[in-house]
Amino acid sequence: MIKILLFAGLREEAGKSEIEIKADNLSISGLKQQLLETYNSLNLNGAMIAVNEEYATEDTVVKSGDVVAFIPPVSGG
Amino acid sequence: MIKILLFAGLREEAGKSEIEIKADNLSISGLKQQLLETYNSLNLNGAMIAVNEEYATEDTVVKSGDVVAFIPPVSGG
Amino acid sequence: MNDRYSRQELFPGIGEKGQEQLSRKHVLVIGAGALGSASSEALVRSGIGKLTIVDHDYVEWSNLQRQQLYTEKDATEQMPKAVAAQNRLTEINSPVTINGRVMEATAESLLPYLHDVDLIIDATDNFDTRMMINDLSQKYEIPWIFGSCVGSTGMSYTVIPGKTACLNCLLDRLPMGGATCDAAGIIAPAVGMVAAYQLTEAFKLLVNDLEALRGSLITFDLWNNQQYSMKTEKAKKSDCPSCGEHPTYPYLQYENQTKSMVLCGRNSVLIRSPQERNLSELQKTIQSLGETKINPYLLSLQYEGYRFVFFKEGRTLVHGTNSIEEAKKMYYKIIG
Amino acid sequence: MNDRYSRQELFPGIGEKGQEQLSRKHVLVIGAGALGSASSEALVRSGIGKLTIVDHDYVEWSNLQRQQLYTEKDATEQMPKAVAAQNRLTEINSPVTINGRVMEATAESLLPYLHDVDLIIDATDNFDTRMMINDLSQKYEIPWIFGSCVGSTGMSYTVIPGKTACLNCLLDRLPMGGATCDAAGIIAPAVGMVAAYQLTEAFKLLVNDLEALRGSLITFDLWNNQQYSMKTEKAKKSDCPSCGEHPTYPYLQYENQTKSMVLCGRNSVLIRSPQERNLSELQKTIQSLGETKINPYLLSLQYEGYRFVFFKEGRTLVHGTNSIEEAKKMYYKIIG
Repeated sequence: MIKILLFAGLREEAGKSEIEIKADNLSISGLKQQLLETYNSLNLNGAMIAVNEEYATEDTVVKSGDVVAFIPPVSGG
Repeated sequence: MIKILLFAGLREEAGKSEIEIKADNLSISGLKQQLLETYNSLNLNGAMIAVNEEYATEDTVVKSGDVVAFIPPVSGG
Repeated sequence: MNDRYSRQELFPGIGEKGQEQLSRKHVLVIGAGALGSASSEALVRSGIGKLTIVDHDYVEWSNLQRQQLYTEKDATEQMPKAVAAQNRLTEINSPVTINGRVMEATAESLLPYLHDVDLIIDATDNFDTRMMINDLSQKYEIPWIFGSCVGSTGMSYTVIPGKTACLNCLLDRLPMGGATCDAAGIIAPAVGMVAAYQLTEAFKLLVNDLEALRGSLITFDLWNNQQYSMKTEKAKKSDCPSCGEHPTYPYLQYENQTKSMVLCGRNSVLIRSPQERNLSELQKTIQSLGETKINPYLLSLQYEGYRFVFFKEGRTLVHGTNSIEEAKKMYYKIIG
Repeated sequence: MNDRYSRQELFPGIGEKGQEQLSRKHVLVIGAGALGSASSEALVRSGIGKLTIVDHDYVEWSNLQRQQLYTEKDATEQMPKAVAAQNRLTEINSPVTINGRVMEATAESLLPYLHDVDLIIDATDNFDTRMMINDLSQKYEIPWIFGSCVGSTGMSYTVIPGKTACLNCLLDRLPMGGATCDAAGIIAPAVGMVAAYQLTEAFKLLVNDLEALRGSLITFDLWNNQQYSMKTEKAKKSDCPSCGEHPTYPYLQYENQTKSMVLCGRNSVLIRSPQERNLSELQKTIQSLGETKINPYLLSLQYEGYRFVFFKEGRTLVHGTNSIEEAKKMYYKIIG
């Protein structure tokens, strides 16, 4: 299981802040595809990605037990 | 190993925010005694106690892998 | 003026309905220091219906570093905080009903204000008063939000009578905070952080979004990048003297007996008297002792290394000592 | 007045030495909205030596809910934020040198202020400007602290040239924040929380306690009780066009081309012209079109459902549209 944390606008779009996906040894871009199969309205592009609280990219490979966060930048001030 | 988190004044007294103690199946009061053997100036009385982010008391038994936090109430405002 | 709250109404957690609810709520803020400044300003800006803010102190220069309602003018004039706060808050949002009350927060002094209070915000600097608030909250079934800060650290917790554990459940004994408070000082962002936590919980309660409540005690240390949250479901005690099955409200009783107290981190003693004072008469009596300053609310005197501040309604602050005995001795020496 | 900073000096992270350091520092705050109000007030209260605060906007009623430097009077008089901020900040701490500058923050307009700036605080509301700040920070080796908030959420990150990853490393593309910003509104505690994070990092930098720095991007959602911290060591890119081995500072170039922009969540378009204006002459020309209001800094006009605000130094705000084309059309209709 990979745990996915959603913040700000993504949390609202999904209607929840946490999602679990059955997967292992998967790139972030692969994970995004799986995620969009269920949550097709999620706008993941432009969101920062963290795996286990470290900066990650589309190429980063995640394993079962990892926690992936998608953090859309907010712009107000 | 039991991980101990110290906050506010306790952090200053110990000079660090995290301490690890080799122990298992130990009450909080027992853990306090062990801790005071090394850090004898720590004023643990009056601090709130949490185990794995849940409220705990002197009687709570902790196991290896647990995280114990001592939170001294601060009073300013 | 019509879109004054538009940004808040756009936020789904509040919305137009929540804004309308806010406009009918009465919040009691106890203390007009750092936390009280921050909370009362944000609540007034947000358009609550009525704010009562209670404080017995006056503005000093050392407050200005973190108490956002006050200016140099307030410090120069030694304005009572509750008066200076009311003035500034009225400039900020004149339609809000703002009651600044220059008085010590005691069970007796607060009672007349409680009948229509929806929420109490703790902005005090001592646990004596917090425990009293905790008992009042239970007895009169008014939620309250604990907040405190020292150095770069702080904590907050929301108490809802009949639902959550209360502060007396969480604390085995009355904390003795003197040492830390004297030693650690305070930086403004620690204040801002506690106020942010208190205010968010306040908004949730005021718009009745109880599901969104945090349900835990939060604590942090900004300088050391620590953050911690403690769930409190297991903390509620059925035999708690404040919120248990047979409450005795011990701190309402205790409160009645306290007649003087050391003020944490202030090197000061507070002495209470039930007697109102004629300040200008008192000034005549004591002006030979040292330099005096007077305004409609208080009279101050420099004398033998102490500074005395006499308030009209009977309190006296003795600066320059942490000893109640010493303070009382000097006090009686002057007042006779 | 002597113990004005006593509570800050008592805090070990600052101390008397840190206080002395603060008194010699110059901080540039870009934006005098919600975050800029909170940061600049706390910095001025803390006794920094010099503050420059830059903003091109004026105070509106909808700002008062969260922008702590401003009052109803400022909104009534449509005071430029940089002027209203300077006035209030001077009342708060008169010995601090405070430069309020009514101008748009561009690479060119900021350049004259950078030579003695120790730190830049981001209090803008768009990523165009943040990326420009990010490039300026790298080019002139000045640390900056990113901060942003929407709804009950916010984020902050500290960029130190030559050390940390920069904002361009963290973001693959320029975020398009319009939708969220329009939809989500904002509550005051989200502002307070971001400001608390920015200010703590600011103090650490200003007193040179680099070890205490957070070293991560922080994000939170107060209403939904979320908190998250992302380490950024792995984010630094050697080929980053802003902070890499061969920087081209792309947003300093891009900036030069932008001549008008939609203001996020404001239903407004900003049009820039290099031309200074004589406002009273302009008023005479356009007063037949609709109701006008004038003060020394700006002239406003209600016309066909739009509101135009002409600033003396050449900018124009067109309220009532999100379309640059539409705004320009109406603008040229009036200005000719």
